[in-house]
Amino acid sequence: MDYSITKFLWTLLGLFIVTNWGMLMSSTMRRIGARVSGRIGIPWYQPWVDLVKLYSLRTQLTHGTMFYIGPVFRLMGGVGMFLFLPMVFGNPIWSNYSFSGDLVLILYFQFFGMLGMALGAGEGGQPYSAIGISRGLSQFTTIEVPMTLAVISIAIQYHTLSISEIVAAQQGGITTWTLWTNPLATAAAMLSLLGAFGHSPFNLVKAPNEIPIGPPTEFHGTFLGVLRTNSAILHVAEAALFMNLFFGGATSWFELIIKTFLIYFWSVFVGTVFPRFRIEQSVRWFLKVPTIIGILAIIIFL
Amino acid sequence: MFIAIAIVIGVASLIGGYIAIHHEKLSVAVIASGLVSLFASIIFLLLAAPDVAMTEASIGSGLTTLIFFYVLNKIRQRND
Amino acid sequence: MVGPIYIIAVALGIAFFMGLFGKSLKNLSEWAMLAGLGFMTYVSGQWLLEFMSNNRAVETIFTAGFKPPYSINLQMGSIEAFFTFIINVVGFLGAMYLFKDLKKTGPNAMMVYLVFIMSLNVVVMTRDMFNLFVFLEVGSIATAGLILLTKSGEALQAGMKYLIATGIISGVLLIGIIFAYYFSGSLNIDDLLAANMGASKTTVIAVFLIYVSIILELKPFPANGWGIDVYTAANPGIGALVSAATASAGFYVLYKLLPLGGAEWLNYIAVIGGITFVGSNLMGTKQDRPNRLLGYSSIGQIGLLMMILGLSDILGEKMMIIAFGILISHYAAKAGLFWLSGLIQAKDIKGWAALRKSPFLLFLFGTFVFALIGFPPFPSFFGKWELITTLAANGQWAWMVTILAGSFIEGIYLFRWLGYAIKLDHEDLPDFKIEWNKIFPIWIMAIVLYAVGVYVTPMVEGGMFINYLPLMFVLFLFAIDFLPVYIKNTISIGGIIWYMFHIYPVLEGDLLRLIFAGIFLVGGVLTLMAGYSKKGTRKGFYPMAMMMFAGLIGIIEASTLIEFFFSWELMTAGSYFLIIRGKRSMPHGYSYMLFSIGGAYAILFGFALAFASNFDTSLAALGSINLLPTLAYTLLAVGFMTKTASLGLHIWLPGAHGEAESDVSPMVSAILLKAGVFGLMILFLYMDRTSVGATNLLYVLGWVGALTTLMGNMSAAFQEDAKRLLAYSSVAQLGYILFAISIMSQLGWLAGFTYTINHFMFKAILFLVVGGIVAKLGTHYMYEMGGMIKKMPFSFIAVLVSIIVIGGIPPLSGFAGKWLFYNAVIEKGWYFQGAIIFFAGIIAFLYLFKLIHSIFLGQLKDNHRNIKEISAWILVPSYILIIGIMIFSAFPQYILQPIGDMLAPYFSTETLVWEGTKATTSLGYWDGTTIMIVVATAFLLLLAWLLALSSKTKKIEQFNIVFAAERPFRPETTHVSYNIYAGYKKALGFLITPLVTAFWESMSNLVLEFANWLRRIYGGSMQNYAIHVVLFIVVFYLIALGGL
Amino acid sequence: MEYIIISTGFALMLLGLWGILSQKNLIKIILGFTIFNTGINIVMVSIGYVRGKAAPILDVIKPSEAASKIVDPIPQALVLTAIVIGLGVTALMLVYVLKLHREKNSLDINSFKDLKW
Amino acid sequence: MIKKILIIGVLAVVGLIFFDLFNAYQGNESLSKTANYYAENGASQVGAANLVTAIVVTYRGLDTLGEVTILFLTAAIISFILKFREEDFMPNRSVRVTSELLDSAAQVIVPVIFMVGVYIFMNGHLTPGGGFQGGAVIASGVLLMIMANPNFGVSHKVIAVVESISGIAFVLIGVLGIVLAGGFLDNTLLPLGKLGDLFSAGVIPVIYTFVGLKVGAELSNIIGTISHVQNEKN
Repeated sequence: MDYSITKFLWTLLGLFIVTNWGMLMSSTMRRIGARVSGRIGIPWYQPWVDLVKLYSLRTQLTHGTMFYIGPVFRLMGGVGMFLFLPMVFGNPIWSNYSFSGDLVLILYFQFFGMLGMALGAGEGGQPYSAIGISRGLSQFTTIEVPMTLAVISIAIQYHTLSISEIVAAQQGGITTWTLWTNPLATAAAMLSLLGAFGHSPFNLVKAPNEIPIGPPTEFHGTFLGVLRTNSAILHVAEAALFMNLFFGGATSWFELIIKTFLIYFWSVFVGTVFPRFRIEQSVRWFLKVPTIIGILAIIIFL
Repeated sequence: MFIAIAIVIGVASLIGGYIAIHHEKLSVAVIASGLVSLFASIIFLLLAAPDVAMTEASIGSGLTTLIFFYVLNKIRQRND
Repeated sequence: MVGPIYIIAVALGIAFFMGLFGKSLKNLSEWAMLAGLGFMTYVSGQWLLEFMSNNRAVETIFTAGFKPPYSINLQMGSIEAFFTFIINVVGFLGAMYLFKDLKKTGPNAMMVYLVFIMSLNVVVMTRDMFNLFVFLEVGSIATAGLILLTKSGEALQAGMKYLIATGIISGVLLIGIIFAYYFSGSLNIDDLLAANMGASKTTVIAVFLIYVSIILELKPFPANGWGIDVYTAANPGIGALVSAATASAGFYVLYKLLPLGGAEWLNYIAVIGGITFVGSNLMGTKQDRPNRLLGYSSIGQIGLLMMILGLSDILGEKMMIIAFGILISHYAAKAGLFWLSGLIQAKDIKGWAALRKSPFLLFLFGTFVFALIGFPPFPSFFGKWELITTLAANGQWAWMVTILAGSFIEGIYLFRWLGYAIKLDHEDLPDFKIEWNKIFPIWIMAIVLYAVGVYVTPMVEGGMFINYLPLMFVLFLFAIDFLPVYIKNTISIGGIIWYMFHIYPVLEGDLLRLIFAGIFLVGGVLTLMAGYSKKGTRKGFYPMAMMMFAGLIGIIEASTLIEFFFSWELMTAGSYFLIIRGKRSMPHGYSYMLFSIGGAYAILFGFALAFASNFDTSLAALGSINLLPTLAYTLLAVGFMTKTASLGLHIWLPGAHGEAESDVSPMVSAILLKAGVFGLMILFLYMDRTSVGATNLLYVLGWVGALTTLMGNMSAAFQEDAKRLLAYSSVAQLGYILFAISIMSQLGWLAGFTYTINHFMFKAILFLVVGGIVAKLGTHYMYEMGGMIKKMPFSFIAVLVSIIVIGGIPPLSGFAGKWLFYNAVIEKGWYFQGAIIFFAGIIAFLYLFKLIHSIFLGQLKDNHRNIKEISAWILVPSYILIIGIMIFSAFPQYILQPIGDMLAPYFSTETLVWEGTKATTSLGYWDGTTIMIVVATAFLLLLAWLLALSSKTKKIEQFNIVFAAERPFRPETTHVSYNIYAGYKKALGFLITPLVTAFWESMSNLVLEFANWLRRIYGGSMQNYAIHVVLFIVVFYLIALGGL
Repeated sequence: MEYIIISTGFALMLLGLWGILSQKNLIKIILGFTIFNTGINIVMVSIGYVRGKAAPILDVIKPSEAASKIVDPIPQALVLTAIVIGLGVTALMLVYVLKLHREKNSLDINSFKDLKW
Repeated sequence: MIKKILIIGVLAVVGLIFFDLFNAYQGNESLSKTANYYAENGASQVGAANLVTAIVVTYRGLDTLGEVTILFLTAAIISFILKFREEDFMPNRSVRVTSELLDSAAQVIVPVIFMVGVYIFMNGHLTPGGGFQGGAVIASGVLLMIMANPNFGVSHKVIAVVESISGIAFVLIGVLGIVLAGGFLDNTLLPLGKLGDLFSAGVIPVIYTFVGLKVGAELSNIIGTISHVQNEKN
């Protein structure tokens, strides 16, 4: 347990890397998406431009305290996930503060940000915020079912809930990855990941086309900046979590960047192929195929 | 001898009882029931129970029947 | 000593003398009657005292100067003294009660009354068979006369039915007596009993005739239509006499003649009694005329007593205390209820809502109802306890089930009735006059119930340990009920705090009990603090609340089975009254009570099995059940689960908690439910968990817990009523706890404890705050609220903290529960149940968001613009609890480590290891303190970052939102709350189809319809009733003697 | 002889019961009761009968040999009481019928079914 | 019809019960234990020639007290049921005219009947008969008076006084038995006298006299009440 300043500074550095990689990743993905549909897309540096613009806006409108604090919660969700996740295996510097909790902590820390977002948007008084959140929560409950099953499955497999130990168990070549040793759990988790990233077909929550307003529009200026920062961090952190659990983790930043990119790409890829689901459809869908796969992933260990 | 009397009175009392229960006219029925008591008091005499016989005759067949008639009378008055 | 014969002499003397009173002295006659009854009471009372204080021999009274069997003799022993005393007491009080009615009818009625009571005395005392017959006839004729104190056509018809039926019965009795004389050559009862007539095939017929007629006098089901009509139509004062005095005398006659036929007849008597008990109570369920209802209940109780007599060879020497307990409760309660009925004169039990005008009468009514059902501290409680345990000791399962089923059915209608009286909205409450001569007897009966209850307590095995101290406090609060709230509140809080100090040394070292004591007592203080926000006197609240706490703490302190059950019932009673105080909580309080009684009987059954296994009265007996252990464990678990509201037994909870008063909800939710948890924990710790039965039971309970959680959370998500939402949330939380402790490992139990402690804190906060808001806004519906964050920021923070805990979001203590859960589930291998639990845990976010969003966020309604923050008296306890949550979150080791150590001996492996602040299991690790520090630091840094970037924010108007085209103009249309999870409901709503409700509804309909069908036998025709009587004789004959 | 008489008693009881259970007229039912009671009385007295013995009155019989000369006096004493009780009950029933008739102007037993269930 | 068959069926079984009883009945060859005792000691202990009377009044005196009480109760109940009011005695109430013959016959016969009644209960301990029979005879005398003259008001007061005093006397004698002799209703309060004499058998004649008066009064009361009750219009 290391509470030193050095540790803190190294962690800050890691956070900086992750944030920037996250922004780069999102612009890259948008470019790829645009190319697929025959457009040129945004320049790769667009996220930085946006961020600078947002942070430097002069007027910020607020609906109240919770509206103000909501984005902080949201960002804390992303940052916290990063903090409790060991990023690069074998290097205590990049294991952040993961000594304070295991996989369960990460799973439940996701809610921290969600809650803040929901509350902040709620105070805005915007009806669509509430609708969006209700849909998001609805969908999220069932996304977690295959995820939970997968986590239980790998916990049985490795008999640990510690992420570092899970990664350690996967060292020794590509064949020792969970992907190959426990393909069912991986499949269930990867399907659930689609929902977690909220790309099509599970993007009704954000619904960028039909409902042009909602939580992201109600927030603006620095608030939106904070949210953008968070989404950059969160995407990398989530991808890193999956990487650690199923794809052997990373022994260097480079490996991390490659693997997170591919994991993130998987969701974008699916999103460009499938049309959007209504909320009850997606709820049912997650309880069908991914859940059954998840159950099978446990049954093989019984 | 006593047996013959017993049979006769026994049958008579049963007939009386049947009439008391089944005769349409209430006054006839009440009298028949009084007769049953009277036969019963004869039976009590046969059984060497003069005390009971007296009581049955005076109370069972006498007073009871009279009270019946009084009540019947009241009911009839009301029906008029 | 005044000889018992003077009872007869004086009663008849006065009765004959009354004829001499001319017009001028007419007013004297009522006083003469009272004096006569008083004298009779005095004589029998003096004998009773004599027998109680001195161990003297039975007194025999010879008449005519000859010894029996040549002349009639009477007997005055301790039992006779008791019976004549209670008969004379009710006679005296009844005369007081009927004073005006009797006076109006004239001296003739008083003569009849006096002779009636006298005849019952003789029936009890006489030892001569024919004399018994004569005085039974005197009693019947007097009853037929007294029925007509009420001058109505109904009373006439009832009296005629009574005459016809008793005419046939007494004929049969007479034939039986003469043949008994023929066979034995004597009319003396002792000679008859010694003649052993049951043994011979020829002589047994006389025994049969005597039994059947005495049993028929006791109005066995179904040959009792004539008796019920008497109860219905007669003046309630007479009903009280018939029910209390005649029935007691009849019961004693049966007792007296019990050895007449020998042991095999006992079975028949028991069966008839059992059928009567169940059948009569069953029909009561469809009844809504108060007197008739009381009639059914009376007959049922006598059936129970008859059954006890029939079981006397099984019950052995316990029979006395059992019969005594049940008889005296029936006696006092039924007399009191009939008298109350006479005061109110309602034709329908709904009319008893009028009682509300007089809280003291309501108190009396409640006393009687609870005494009838067998709640503590009434004698019937001890009677039933002894009855069930003794039966269990002899393996009489069928009888136990019969008794409990009958008692439960009795509860169905009695509590419906009580509920009507307390809560029913009835437009025209009948007016009634309260006359002192009518109130006084009722009071006496209530006092008798309490006094006798306390008196018999030490007679019951293990009963001497029962602690009446808290009950004294309850009584004291009753006495000062007229004082304003703040005084009583302070006294109550003071009482609890004093008790804390009192009990701490006792419990020190027993962490399990200490934790629950902490929850009950600290919780009690905190929830009571909210009471300062109430105004007025709040009649009845404090005694009931304290009764509940007395029960709760009694459960903790209990070291014997009976103490535990005593306190359990006390708690049930107290909480029932608390729950039913809510505005619309009548049906919910009712169903709470029914489930509680059912559960209590399951517990009683289980305890009886535990006791009977080793004849051990201590709680440790649960550990060595060898009689039907699996059944015992299951019943006990089901019993406790009625309080924890597990799936299938939960349907009472949402309404009961949702409709309760704002500070009652936290009491019953945060605190009371833990009693069930405590019970389950005690059970699980004691029981032999290696047995197959226990393992299977735990497995099933694990599933039940998981499904309860799923159902509870999902139902909560679809609620529009804020308090019901919280109530369903409680159901779910208790499901977690059940699941956790069913795992039966150290980790599982730690999770259970974590949930227990957390649920106590956050549910108290939520119910306090939300309850306060609901009360303030005057609506339960969340879609009518909104935007409260600006008006009630402190409430918002309290709710926010609570929902973070419920959600299990790090860093607050809710996460500890989730983490322990994951470890426990995987360690145990209950993966699928675990998956359901985690799924349910996420569904919790749906209702948590709905709760906080709909109340605090969104659009403020126009009619709420002037609302202020809720009372500080609600916020202060909430914030104290928040401090508790924070401490528990930051330093979980200080609480969880000792618990883990305490649990270690119970479980083979110690799986949770603490190193400083870090907990490690074989699977994972968790460091609550570090997480708290990391999160707090990061959060503050980020907040600072945002503050630095946007120092000059502008606060804007409520409606100034980015909206597609136009500005919304009404908050109602803009506040999204109603049916917010429509899509989710479409997808998964089928999971919460109220199957359980439908099941219980159809069950209750079935019972009611059956009762309705069954009671058609009481078609009203007096001739049919006569046929029933003869049919009863015939069927009994065919079964008992006809070889059928 | 006593066998015949006791049978008569039982037969009267049955007849009386038949009347009670089957007749619709209240007066008839009460008549049934008197017959039922008469039957009971006959049975009771027969129980005390000792074949060939005299009434239990010691006017000609000497007290010393009474035991072998008289019939059993006890059932007779009981029947005395029973008869009087019977009168009381019958009178009371009749008055009830009188009142009932005033209530509904009918003697039919089936017109008094106000109380049920 | 079904009901009739049911009743017949039920009664058939009742008949079966009676058949059992009949089978159990074997007649008697000798007295029962208790009866034997009475036969042997009745005369000496009680002094009544009529053993039935001895039993009714002494050995089973409490039954008799109960029995008297039953009649008393019946009378009391009937009078309060039938609302025995003063108006009922108004002389101009009756419309029926009775025959002169009956009226004058009654005047002759009634005293005779009363005498017979008194004789019966006074000699209860010697001959068959006693208080109940005598009382019934007296009541029939009263009945005759009422029949002869429907306007004849049975003096309620007189009846009540007779009834009360005789009842109280009965009870008092019983209590005196406790105080002066062996128990409630003890016969030996008065000397037993010689068997067969009018003034013998202890208090039996006294008690029977009171019983006779009381029963007579009670029965008269019942009859009087029933005969005088008005058809209330309510």
